[in-house]
Amino acid sequence: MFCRDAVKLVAELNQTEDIKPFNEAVFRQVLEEVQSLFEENSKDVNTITEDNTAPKNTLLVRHYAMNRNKRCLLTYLFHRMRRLRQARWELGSIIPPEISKNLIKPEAQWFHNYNKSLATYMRTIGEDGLNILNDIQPPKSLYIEVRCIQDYGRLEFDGQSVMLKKNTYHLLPRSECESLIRQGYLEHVSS
Amino acid sequence: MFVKDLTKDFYQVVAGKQCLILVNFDVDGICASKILQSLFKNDNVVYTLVPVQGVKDMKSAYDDNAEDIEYVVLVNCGGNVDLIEILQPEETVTFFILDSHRPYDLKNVYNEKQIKLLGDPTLEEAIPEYDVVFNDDSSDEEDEEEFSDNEEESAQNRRLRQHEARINKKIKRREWEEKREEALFHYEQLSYYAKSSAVIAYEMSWQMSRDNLDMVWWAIIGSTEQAILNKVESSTSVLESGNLQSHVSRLTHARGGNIDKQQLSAIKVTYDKDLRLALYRHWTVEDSLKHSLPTAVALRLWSIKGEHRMRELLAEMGLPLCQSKQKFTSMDLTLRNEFKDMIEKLSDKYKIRSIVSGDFTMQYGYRFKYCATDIVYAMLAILESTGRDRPPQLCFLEASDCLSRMKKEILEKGIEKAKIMLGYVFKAAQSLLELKQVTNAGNFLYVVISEGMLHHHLFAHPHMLLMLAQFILRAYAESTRSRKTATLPLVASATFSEEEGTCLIVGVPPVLEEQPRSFFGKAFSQAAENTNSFIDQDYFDVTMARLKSEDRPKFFDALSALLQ
Amino acid sequence: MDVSNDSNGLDNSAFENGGLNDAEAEFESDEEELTSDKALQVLESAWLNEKFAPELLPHQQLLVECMVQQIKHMEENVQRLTKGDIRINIHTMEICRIRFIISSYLRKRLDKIEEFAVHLLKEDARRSPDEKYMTTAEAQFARDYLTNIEKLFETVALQHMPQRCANFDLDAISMEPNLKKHVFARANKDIPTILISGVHEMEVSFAKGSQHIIQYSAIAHLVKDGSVQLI
Amino acid sequence: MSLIQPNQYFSIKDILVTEERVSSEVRQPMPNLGFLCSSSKKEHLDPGSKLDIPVWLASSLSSKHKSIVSCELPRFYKDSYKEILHADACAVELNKWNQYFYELGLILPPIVKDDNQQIPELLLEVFKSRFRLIMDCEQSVFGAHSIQVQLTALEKQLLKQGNQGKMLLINWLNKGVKHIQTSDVVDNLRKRKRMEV
Repeated sequence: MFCRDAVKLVAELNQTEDIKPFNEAVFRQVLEEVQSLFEENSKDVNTITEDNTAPKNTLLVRHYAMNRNKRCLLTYLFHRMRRLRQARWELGSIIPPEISKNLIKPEAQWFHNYNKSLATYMRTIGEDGLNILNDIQPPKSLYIEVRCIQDYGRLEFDGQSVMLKKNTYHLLPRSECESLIRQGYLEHVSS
Repeated sequence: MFVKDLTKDFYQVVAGKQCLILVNFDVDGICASKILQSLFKNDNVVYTLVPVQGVKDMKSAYDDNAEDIEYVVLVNCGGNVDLIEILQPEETVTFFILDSHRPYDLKNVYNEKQIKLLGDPTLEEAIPEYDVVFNDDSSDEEDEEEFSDNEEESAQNRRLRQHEARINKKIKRREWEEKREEALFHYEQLSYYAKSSAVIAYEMSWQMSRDNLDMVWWAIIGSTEQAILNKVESSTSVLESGNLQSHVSRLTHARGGNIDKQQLSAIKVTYDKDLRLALYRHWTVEDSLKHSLPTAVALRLWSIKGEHRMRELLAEMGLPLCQSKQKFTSMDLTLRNEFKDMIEKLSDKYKIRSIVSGDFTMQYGYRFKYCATDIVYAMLAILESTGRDRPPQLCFLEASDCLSRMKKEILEKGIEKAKIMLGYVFKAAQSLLELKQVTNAGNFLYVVISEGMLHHHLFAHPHMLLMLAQFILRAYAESTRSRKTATLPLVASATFSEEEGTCLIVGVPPVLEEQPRSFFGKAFSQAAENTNSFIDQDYFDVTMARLKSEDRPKFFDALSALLQ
Repeated sequence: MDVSNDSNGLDNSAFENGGLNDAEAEFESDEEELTSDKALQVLESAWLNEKFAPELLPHQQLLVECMVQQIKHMEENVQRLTKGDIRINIHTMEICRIRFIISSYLRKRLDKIEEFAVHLLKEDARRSPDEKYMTTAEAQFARDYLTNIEKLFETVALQHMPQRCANFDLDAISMEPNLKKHVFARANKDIPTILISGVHEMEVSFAKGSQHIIQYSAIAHLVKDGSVQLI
Repeated sequence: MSLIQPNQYFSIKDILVTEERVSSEVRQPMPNLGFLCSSSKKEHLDPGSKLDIPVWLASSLSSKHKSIVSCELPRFYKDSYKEILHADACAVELNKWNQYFYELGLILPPIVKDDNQQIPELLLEVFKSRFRLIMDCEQSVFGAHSIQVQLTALEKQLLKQGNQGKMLLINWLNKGVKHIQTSDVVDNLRKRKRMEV
């Protein structure tokens, strides 16, 4: 049956929320399938005569298959792009290597462009711009208790500084740790 | 120097600044730091908390985090070592020490600038006077110069006088040194524990009118740990619980109003007579009887006969066997309600001593009900549940989570771990007693947990080994029934690290000794010195130490000679 | 309530405050409190509306600018306070809160702009400059977003396909907000007639302060003119 | 959550649902496509041949005005199966019939030849009775695992959302404090790393 490979790509999206390595092999196979469908159609289109309209049906089937393939490919790209966009919002402008190693060049390029347009937009807010991706949670207290779950190093703030080493416990200004918590260096502890 | 007014000279100094808190790996320390953390959080005092296991740990934690820090708070650590010598801090750094280990290092006591010992010096036991220990008279030579200025005296006369003075000085000096030695020996000979740090921290919060039921509960747990591990005299514990009880009732009434209505959702802390049976509300009656010191020792449950005695006791109580093997919570309600009285009534007949004592219980909502000893056991078990992916610091933080009412799951897990822990202690004691592994060295007993024993590695944890040692000592004294054994202390030892060939030793005072003061700290270092063996007294509790396993036999010999 | 007028007024007041020297600002802080309180209220209601409306609502650029200005002003005030002053915490907390609301509001808008980019650009193209729903920056962001996607699709997939197959128009797959979604709403004033379209056409009325669950399309215009608050 | 979104072009779920197969009979000849029918070795697809085709193709080839093929309802919407559902919908391991039972039921009627089967009514009835089951199990975390094996994709998602809602409620009851959390992205990365190790 047509489009078996194409659906594999979509099924892959359905399996996890992660950005997995770009499935180039399957992606290329699908493109090849589209090409051969197209070529066969160009060949068969000449066999249509007034008496024999049957090839039209075949052409139609192949046409639908091509569209279906295209839809799967673009859906694959679209969702990877949306996931990458989510990572940008949650983790900041530098993507961790675990993600970036799974991207192909045009995707990395897309990320770069997206970053740029986001930055351009944020600069227009107020006089000096506002990073709207900073305050994700409504503030409850200015200081929060955090547990360091991954070595980070020295964190500087307000002329003070603190060493964030794995398995230490801190009370820190909320604004300083929010992004570190989202990046998985710190864990917010409620007592 | 001592700081008596904690509010003014400690808290208000630190408030608004950034500080580093170093906490020893013990339950009382965790409770004390929890109280401080809670205060700091309300005042937005930015802090970093690092748990430390020993002197080396403290040093490296300090080095890692000291940058930009002016104030360091040490909880249950640092008081009995020469802090300045060890940490080599900048002169701008101030150390606040909240430590229940005694005796304090005298260098800390008399350091006026950087070291602040939190506590009332009048409550401390005879600390040698400054002059007795330190000799400021470093200007010996200069004195002589003065004499030489006197031109009018003849040279001979002068020499004579100088000579005389020098001799006098030497004599004085020798006298002073002797006195110093004696004073120091007297002061440093015994190590012991003072008032729980958690209670001191709590009392500070009370003075600031910042205390609440959670905090007093933490203080209760800190002080309960001291009682469970025999860190302080039982009479002291009783007095302390009276003190805490008055705080509890004050706070409960301060909330005032309709107490009945609040009961459903609010926290409630109550004090009542309770059985000294470990975790019995969360366990089966049989297991709890077996694993609790008073019953296990009195009934000698490690032997088959003991097992029979327990059956007998249960039968006499009218508690069917099947019920005693069930979780306490699923036992029949009537049996459950009568359980306490039944045990109490029969305790005399079975010579179970001091089975009933006071204990605090915390209730929060319908489902959260634990007594202080439950929580102490759970915290101890978590504290020592290290493993490949469970570094000690993580265990520390989890143990500290047991104090939070919001983390019931962790506490529950801790209680399960505690059951297993007590089970191992019991089994180890049982097999050591059965195999007659307890050796009488004449003036002390010792027992070595061999590497062949099941789960021997668990006893590489200080608290585990301590509990085992206490269990064995009681059991041994009970089973030999000689007055003599009750007056002997015990040293237990287990492999600490097979690769490094080191072992852990811990000394516990005799059963008959009412005051849990131990000469082992000094004795250990002396014995090691006498035998030229390597000893690592890294723990803040000096009755625990690490040795080279190969030195152990000669170390014990030396110890025996020393205690003659 | 005419929202745009309102925010214009606020902008002026903020401007005045900005012009005051420090001492005067301290002195007249009572007056400032009043106006900024009002502005915060308007911002909060805009934020909630944006949060719950399925479609993008007309922008509130002036209001946002005014509040960003306000934050800056407050931050400067806090800087002047001595360390340990209890007011620092209260003010910093308030700054955080306002910043959170602004950020959350703008984030929600960007979310919708990305989702409905094609649709929104088309709609705004029909509107006069004063009536556009997106700000200039937002419209630019929407266009960039689409260009970037097209570029990605083109380089990775479309250019490798046969000519006739490679046509791709984002317009054809453009998403439109689901206006039939049900929302929670509270009436800010009495509203005599609201028409609910559908299989069974219905008319309902809202009393001031009453709360309802209703299809968004029926009250969309009321949300935009401020008669109804989404909650 | 809605079953039908206004524009489904990029919908993962829609693509997967339309990949499900239906049995069909060829009505008009399709030259050169004989390979689609695995049982015959012919070059062309002739009228009368039977084959399973994906829904996406079926919906294009068998609409009201085009009838290049005619499709049949999957058996699990037919009478004998309906009876089982009427008897006790909750006891059925619906996901074994088809994990997109509801979604398919909604798109198939215009495609299949006998659309007088009242599938929408059936779906509604089944869903109503099974919904209660899901609600019950949302409230007890313990039951969740045992029941999950028999839920369809849609039901699983409902259950998941229900559980999340419940957790949110619990968290809120515990303490009104909002917790900052590790981003899901990081969380997933970490999980994967652990698996790789």
